Amino acid sequence: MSKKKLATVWLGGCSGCHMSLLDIDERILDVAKLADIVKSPVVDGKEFPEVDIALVEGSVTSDEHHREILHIRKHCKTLIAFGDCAVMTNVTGMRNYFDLKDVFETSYVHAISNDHIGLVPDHPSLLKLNDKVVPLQEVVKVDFVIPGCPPDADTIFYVLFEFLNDRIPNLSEAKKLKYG
Amino acid sequence: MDKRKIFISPVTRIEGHANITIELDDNGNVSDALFHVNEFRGFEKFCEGRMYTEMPTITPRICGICPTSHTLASVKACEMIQGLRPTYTANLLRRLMHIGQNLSSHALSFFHLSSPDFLMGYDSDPAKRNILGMAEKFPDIAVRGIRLRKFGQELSERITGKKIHIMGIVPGGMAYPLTEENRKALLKWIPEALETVHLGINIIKKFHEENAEMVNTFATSPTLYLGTVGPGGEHELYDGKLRFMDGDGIILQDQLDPTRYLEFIAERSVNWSYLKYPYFKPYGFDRGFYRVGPLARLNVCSRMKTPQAQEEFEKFKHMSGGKPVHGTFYYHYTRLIEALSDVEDAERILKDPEVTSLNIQHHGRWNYTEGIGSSEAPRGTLFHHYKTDETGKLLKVNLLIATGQNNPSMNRSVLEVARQYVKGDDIKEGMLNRVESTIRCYDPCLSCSTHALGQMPMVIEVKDKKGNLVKRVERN
Amino acid sequence: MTATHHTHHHPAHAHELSKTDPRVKLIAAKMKKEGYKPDALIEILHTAQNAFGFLPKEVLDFIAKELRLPPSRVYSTVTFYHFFSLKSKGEHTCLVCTGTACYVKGAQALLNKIESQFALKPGQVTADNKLGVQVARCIGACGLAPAVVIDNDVHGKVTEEAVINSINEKIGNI
Amino acid sequence: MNRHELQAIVEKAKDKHKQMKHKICVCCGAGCISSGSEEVLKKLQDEIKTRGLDKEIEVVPSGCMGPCNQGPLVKHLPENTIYQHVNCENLDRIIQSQIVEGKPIEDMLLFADSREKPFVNASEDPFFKKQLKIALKDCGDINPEEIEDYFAVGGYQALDKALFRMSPEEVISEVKQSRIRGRGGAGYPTGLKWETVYKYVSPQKYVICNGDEGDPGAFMDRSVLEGNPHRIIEGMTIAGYAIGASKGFAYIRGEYPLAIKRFEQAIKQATKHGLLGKNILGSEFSFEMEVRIGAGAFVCGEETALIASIEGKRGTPKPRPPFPAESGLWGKPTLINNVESFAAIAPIIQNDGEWYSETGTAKSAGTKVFALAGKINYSGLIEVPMGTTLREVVFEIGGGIQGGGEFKAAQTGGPSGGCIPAEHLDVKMDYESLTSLGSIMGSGGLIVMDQSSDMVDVARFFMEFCMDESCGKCVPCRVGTKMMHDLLQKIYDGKASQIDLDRLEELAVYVKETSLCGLGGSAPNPLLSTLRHFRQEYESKILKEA
Amino acid sequence: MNKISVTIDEKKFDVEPQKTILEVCRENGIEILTMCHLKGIIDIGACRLCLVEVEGINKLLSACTTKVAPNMSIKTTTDRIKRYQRITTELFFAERNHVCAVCVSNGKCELQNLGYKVELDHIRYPHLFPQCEVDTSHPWYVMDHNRCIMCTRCVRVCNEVEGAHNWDVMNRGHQVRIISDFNTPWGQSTTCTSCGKCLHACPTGAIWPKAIVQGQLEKNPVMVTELVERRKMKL
Repeated sequence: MSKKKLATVWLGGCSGCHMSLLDIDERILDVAKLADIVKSPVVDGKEFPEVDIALVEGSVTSDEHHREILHIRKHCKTLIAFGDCAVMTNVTGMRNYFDLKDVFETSYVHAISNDHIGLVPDHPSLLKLNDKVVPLQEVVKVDFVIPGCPPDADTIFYVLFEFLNDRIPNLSEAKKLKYG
Repeated sequence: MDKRKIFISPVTRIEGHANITIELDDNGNVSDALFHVNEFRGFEKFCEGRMYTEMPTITPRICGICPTSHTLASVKACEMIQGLRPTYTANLLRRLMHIGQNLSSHALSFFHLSSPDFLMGYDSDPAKRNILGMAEKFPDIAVRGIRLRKFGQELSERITGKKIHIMGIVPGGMAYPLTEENRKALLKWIPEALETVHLGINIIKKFHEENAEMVNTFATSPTLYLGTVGPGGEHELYDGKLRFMDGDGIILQDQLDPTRYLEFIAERSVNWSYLKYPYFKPYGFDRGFYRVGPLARLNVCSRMKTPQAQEEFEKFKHMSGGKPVHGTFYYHYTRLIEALSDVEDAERILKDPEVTSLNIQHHGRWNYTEGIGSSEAPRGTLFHHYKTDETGKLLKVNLLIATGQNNPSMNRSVLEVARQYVKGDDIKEGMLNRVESTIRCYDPCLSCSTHALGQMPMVIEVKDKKGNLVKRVERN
Repeated sequence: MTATHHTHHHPAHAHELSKTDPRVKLIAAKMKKEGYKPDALIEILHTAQNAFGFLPKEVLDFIAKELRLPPSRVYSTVTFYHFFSLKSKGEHTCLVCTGTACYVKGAQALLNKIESQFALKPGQVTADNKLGVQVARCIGACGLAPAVVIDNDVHGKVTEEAVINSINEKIGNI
Repeated sequence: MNRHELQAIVEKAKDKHKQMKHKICVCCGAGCISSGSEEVLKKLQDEIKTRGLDKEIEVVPSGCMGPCNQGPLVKHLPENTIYQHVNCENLDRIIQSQIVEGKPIEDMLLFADSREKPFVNASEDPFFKKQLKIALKDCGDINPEEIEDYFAVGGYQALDKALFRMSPEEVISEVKQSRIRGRGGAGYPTGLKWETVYKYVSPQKYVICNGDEGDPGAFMDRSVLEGNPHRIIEGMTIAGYAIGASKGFAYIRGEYPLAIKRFEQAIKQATKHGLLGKNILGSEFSFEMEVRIGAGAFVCGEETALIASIEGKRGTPKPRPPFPAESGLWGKPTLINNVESFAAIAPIIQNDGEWYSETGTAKSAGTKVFALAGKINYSGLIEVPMGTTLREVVFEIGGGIQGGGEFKAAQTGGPSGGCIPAEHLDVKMDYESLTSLGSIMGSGGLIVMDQSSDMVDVARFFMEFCMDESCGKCVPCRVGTKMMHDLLQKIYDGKASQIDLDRLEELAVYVKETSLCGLGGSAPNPLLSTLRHFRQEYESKILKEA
Repeated sequence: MNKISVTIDEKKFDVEPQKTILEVCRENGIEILTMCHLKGIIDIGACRLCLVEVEGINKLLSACTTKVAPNMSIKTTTDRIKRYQRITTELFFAERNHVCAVCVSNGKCELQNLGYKVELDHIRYPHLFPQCEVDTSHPWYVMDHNRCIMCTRCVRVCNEVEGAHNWDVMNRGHQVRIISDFNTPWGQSTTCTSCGKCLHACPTGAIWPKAIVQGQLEKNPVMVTELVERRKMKL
C-alpha cells in the first residue's frame, strides 16, 4: 500500500484543533508511517497538492477562504470538516448575530484602548470578510465531520487512522461524538 | 509619480492569513512596507450583552495555542469585578497550568517548527524540513520535542481534564482539585523535561556559534520592551506587575499595576491590517513601538526565579553586557530559557504540600462594574478589560493580544529587511527567506494574527501603478 | 417583506391611565359585563384596542389587575394575535392586502410604491404618527384584487397612483 | 314565543312579499360596498320613495351575488335581471327603464362589456348556469339584516321541523344520510362528527361555528355570514339540539366587521323571536349563542387552537387525541363545524338527507362554494355541485383567463393546498380527486394563475404565510417553515444548489408528518405540489455546480 | 385496576390503562426521547421527539400525550422515527445560537445529549442566527434566549408548580420568546418568587445561576417531579 497524502488546513478558527491534532503526541509517528503530511501550517509546502485527505479547521469567513475551500475540494479525495468551527461555525460564527459593520466598528473605532484615529481597515490587499460566517458544508461537499471544540486527540487519531487504513470511521459507534 | 508596489503573498494563500505590500518611491527605493494581517473574528462585539462570568469560557477560543493565558487574564478581570482573590492552592494550580501551556507552546515553536531549520539547515529539502522529517533523521530529538509538549499539555489535562480550551478556572479559584495520583504522575515528567530543554539550549547555542553573523545582524533595531515582573523584578508569567524598558535598558515604568494599562498603552487602527498597532502612550505612535514575549520578558526582568534558569539567564545577559538584546533571532534562545524556568518551577509547585489541598475556591458576589486582567501568554503580555452594568451584563470588552503588541515591530522588521534587500526591480536573493524568518522569530500566535509557521510559501510581485506585473519572484 | 410582527418595544408615548377617562370607563364596563372572567380577555382586548387605537402597556396592566391575570399571560395573548398592536398604528392607516389574489395582482408593487413614497415599511408609522402602513393576509375582497384599506374604507382594484393619492388626501398632504 | 306565534309572523312576512310587485336587491357584500353600493342603495331607496313607488317596490340591501368584480350590482326580482357597475349617475336609467318602463337596459346588464349578448335573466348566463346554490341560496336575494326576509324564504322551518318532528338521533341520521363532509377543508363526514359528540355524556356541551376564514384568497364564509346570517344560526341551533348542547359560539374573523355586526344583529333578532334562548319555540330545548371575534391568527382555524382562543388564550393547538368531541371547550364535548357546513344544515333537514346526497359525486355529496380569483375574467363567489370539473369552473363560469393569457395552474386550498396544472384541467372538483393531485379542497379558495406566475415564488409566498402564521409551539412547524421559506427564497434568488433542493424536499415531508396540528401538517403542500407539477421551474433556478 | 395488553416494538406488555405511551415505555425500560416532557407538569406534545407509530393510525402520535389503549401496537424505533428525531434535533440546533463550546451547560446539557443519542455529528440546515437577548437583570439567575429551545418547561413549572406564572411565551412562529411579565426584565418581575424551579426545569443553558461558570452547573429537573409527587402524597 502506498503512502497516503494528508493535508491540514486552517481557515477561520483559533488553531485549537491543530493543537489537538498535535496532542496525538508520539502517535504522529504512526500517522507518518501511513501518510505524508504534504501541506499543513506545521510543515513546509508551496502549493496545495493533490491529496487523499484534507483536514480543514475553521469556518469560511472571507472571500479568500471561499476560494481556498473550493480549491481544496478540487484537490482532495476526502474532505474532513475538522472541529466545531468547520462543522457548525461555533465561536467564529458568533459575529453572525450582528451586522458586520457594527462588529468592525466595535473593534476598530470604539475600543477602549484605541487612540483618536479610529478607522475600519479596508486596504485592497486585505481579504474581504463575508457578512456571515458559514460552515464548510454551506460551500462545498464535506465527506466527514469531526465536531468538538477542539475534538479530542484520541478522536482525531481514531478518524485519521481509520481513513488511512481505508475504513470509514463512525464516531457514534466509537463513542467519540462530542460538541463543545 | 510612478509609485510602485510590491505585493508579497503566499502563492495560493491556501494557508496564509498575512501578506505584505512593499511600496517604492520614485527612485525605486523602499518607502514603506505594509504587513497585512487578515484575521478578524469580532470577539469584542459578540461578547457584549453577555454575562461577564462567561468570558473565561469564551475568550480561550481566541487562540488554541495560548487559551490558558486568555482564561487567566479573563478570570482575573472577573475577580476584580467580584473583589475576590483566589485561594493559595488555586494560585498554585493556575500557575501550573500556565506553565504547562507556556512549555507546550515553546516546545512547539522550537522543536516542531524551528529546529528543522537549525538541524537540517535552511537549504534542506522543504518536504522533509518538518517535524516528521526530523523524526526520520533525528528521531530522538523529535520524540523528545513531542514529549516535552505533551508534558505541558498534560499539566492542563491532569488538573482540569482537558488539554485545550480548559474549563476548570473559575473566579475565586479552581473548579477541581489536583489529586495525589495526578501530582505524582506529573512529577515523574520532570527529569526528562529538564533534559530535553537542555538539549534544545545546546542546539540553539550551537547554531548561534555557527551562524554568528546572521544571528547578530538579523532585525536588530532597538525597540521598547514590556514584560511582567514579580515584586523583586524577577521573571513572572502568571501574576505580577508591568515593567517598560527602553532600548538602552532604562526602566521607564516599573511595578505598574496592569489595571493602569490604559495610561501607558494606546492602540491605533490602520487601514492595511486587521491587527491594530499598540504603542507606549507617553512616547506617542511614532516612537512608542514596543516588543513583548520571551525576549522582552528576559530583557526587562532582573533575574529568573529558579537556579538553572538563572544560570542560563546570566549567560544571556552577559552577551550584551547587561543591556537589552535586540536581535530578533534571540527570541528562540530566550524561549528555551523560559522553558527551563517552567520545568523547574513546575517541580517546585508540585512539591508544595498545599497543591493538592481541597481549598480551591473563594466564593463571592460582584462588587464592581469594571475589571481588568492580564497575564503573560507565551508570546507576550495580554490584557482583558471588561465593563458591565450593575447586573453583570457586559457593556464593553477590550482585548489587547500579545501578538498585537509585536505587530508594529514585525512590520518595522519587515521594512528593515525590505530596505536591505530591495532596490527597484532588483530584488535580491534571500529576500523571501529573510522576510519569513523575521516573522517567524516572533512566533506570532497563529490565531491572533498570522499563520507564519513553517515556511511561508511566497511570491513577490512588483506591479506598476496600473497594476501591471513588472516582476515576479518565487521562492527557490 | 414580513407581516406586522410586533416587536417588544413599548410605546414611546405612554398614557397615564385615569379612571375618569371615558375610554378606560368603556373597558371597565366591558370587564364588568363579562363578569371579570379571564376567558373574556380577548373580547376585552378588542374593546380596549377599539378605544385606544392600540394597547398601551398601562391598559394591559389595568386589564391584568382587574381580571387577576398574570401580566405575562396577558402579554403573551396580545402578542400572539396580529390584530392587536402594542404601539400606535398611526392616525391614518393604509392596510395593503397581501392575500393570494392580491399578491398575484401586484400587492408587492403597491407596497414598494408606498415605501418609496412615504419611506414606510409594513408595520411602521411616520415620525409624526400621521400615517401607518400595514399588511393583511387577506381581507376577503379577493374579487377586487388588489385591495387596500385606507382608514376603514376598502379600495378595490387600485392602481399605485390611486393609493398614493388617497393616502395623501387623508393625511392632508396635498 | 312559541311555534304558532312564529308561524303567524312567517305568514305575515310572506304576505308582505306577495304584495310587492318588484324587489330590488342592492348587493351590500363587502366587495360591492367597497365599490360604493351603499350610496347606490340609499339613493335608490330615496328615489323610490320620492316617486311614491315604495308600496309596490321593495328595495333591500342583500348579501353577495357572486360576480364581485362587476360591482356594485343591483338585482331586479322576480325577473332576476342583474345590472353591473351601478353608480349614482346611471341609477336613474335603471329606475326609468327597468322599473318604470319594464325595459331592460342592454348595455348595463351583467357582463355587458364582455359578452356579445348579455342575458336579461342572469340565471341563464354561463356564470350562473353551471352553479347550484344550496349553501348560498337566498344569499343575494334577501336582506340579511331583516329576519322577516329570512322567514319569507322559509327560514327557521327546518329548526321547527327538527325540534317538533324529529328526535336528536333522527336529525343526526338525516345529516349522515346527506353524506355531507366538513366544508372547512379536511372533509371529515359531518354526521359522524355529530354522532361522536352526541355519544359523549356530559351536562354541558358546546357547538362552535368556525368562521375564522384565514386562507388568503378565500371569502366564502364571509359572504355567507354577511349575506345570510340566520341560516348559520339555524344550522347551529339544530346541531345543538342534535348533540345536546346548550351553548354555541360563532368565532368570526376580526377582519370581517360587517359579518360580525350582522351576525350579532341576527342573534338579537332570533333571540327576540324565541329562536334562541330558553325553551326555543316553546320546546324543551334551550340554546344560547355568542359571537367571538378572532384577532388575526390563521392557526385559529384549527379546532383546538380555536378553542384555546375562545377560552381567551393564545391560539395554540393541542395534540389530538383527545379530540374536541371528547374534550373541547373548557374540557367539554364540543362540536366544531365550518360556516359552510352549517349553512347546508337547514336545507338538509327541510328536504332530507337523501335529497342532498343526490347532488355531487359518490364520495363527495352536495355542493361546494368557491372563491374564484386571480387571473380570470369573472372572479367572485360561486357554488357548484361537487364533481364539476376545473375546466368548467375556469372557462365556463369564470369566462377564461384574463387578457387572453394561458391557463397555467389553479391553486386550491390556500396555504394548505396545492396547484393543479393545465394537464389536469378536467379534474373533478371533489375531495378525493384534488387530494390525489396533491392539492386539497380546503375551504374553497381557487386562485387561477397564468404564465406570468412563477411557481417557485408562489410556493415561497405560501410558505411565508405559513411561517408567519405558525403558532410557534412545535418544532417542525416553527423552525421547519422558516427553514423551508429561507431555502425557497434561496432557490428563487438563484443561489441554491441541488443539495438545498434535496434538503428542502426532505424537510417538507418531515414537517408534513411530524407537525402537531394541521397547519404545520399541510404547510408543505403548496411546495410539494409545485415540486410535483412544476419541478423544472425549480431545477432551472438551481446552480449547476456547487 | 385491570391491566390492558399493548405491544411495544413487538414485545407484549400488560400495563395500566390511563397511562400515556411515554409512561408505559419508561416504566418498561424503553427509551423515548423528549425535550418538552418533564414528569410532574402537563404535557404539551411540542417537541415532537417522542413521536411513535401506532398500528392502524396514519399519523405519528406523541407518546407523551397519547394514552395507551387495549391491544395497541406501538413502534418506537423505526427508521422513519429515527430520521425525524435527527431532523428535529438539527432544527433545535439551527434555530437559536447553541454554541456548546462556550455554554455554561456544556457537558451537562439535555440538548447536547440528545444530539449524541440521535448520532448528530453536524447540522445540515443553515443556522438562523437570530439576535437574542441575554437577560441578566435577576440578581441570581440569567436567562439567555440564545440557548432557549422553547420547550416551555420553565413556563409550565412556574405556573403549575410554583403558581407564580412569571414566565409565558410571546409572539408566534419562529419569533416566539419566553417572557417575564410584560416582556420586562426578569429582575423587575412582580410575579417571580426567585424559587429557581425554572432553572432546574430548563434542559439547556438558557437559565443558569450567575455565580457559576462552565463545568460547575448542576441542574436537577427530577426535583420538580419529586416535589409534585410529594405534594400529591400529602393531598
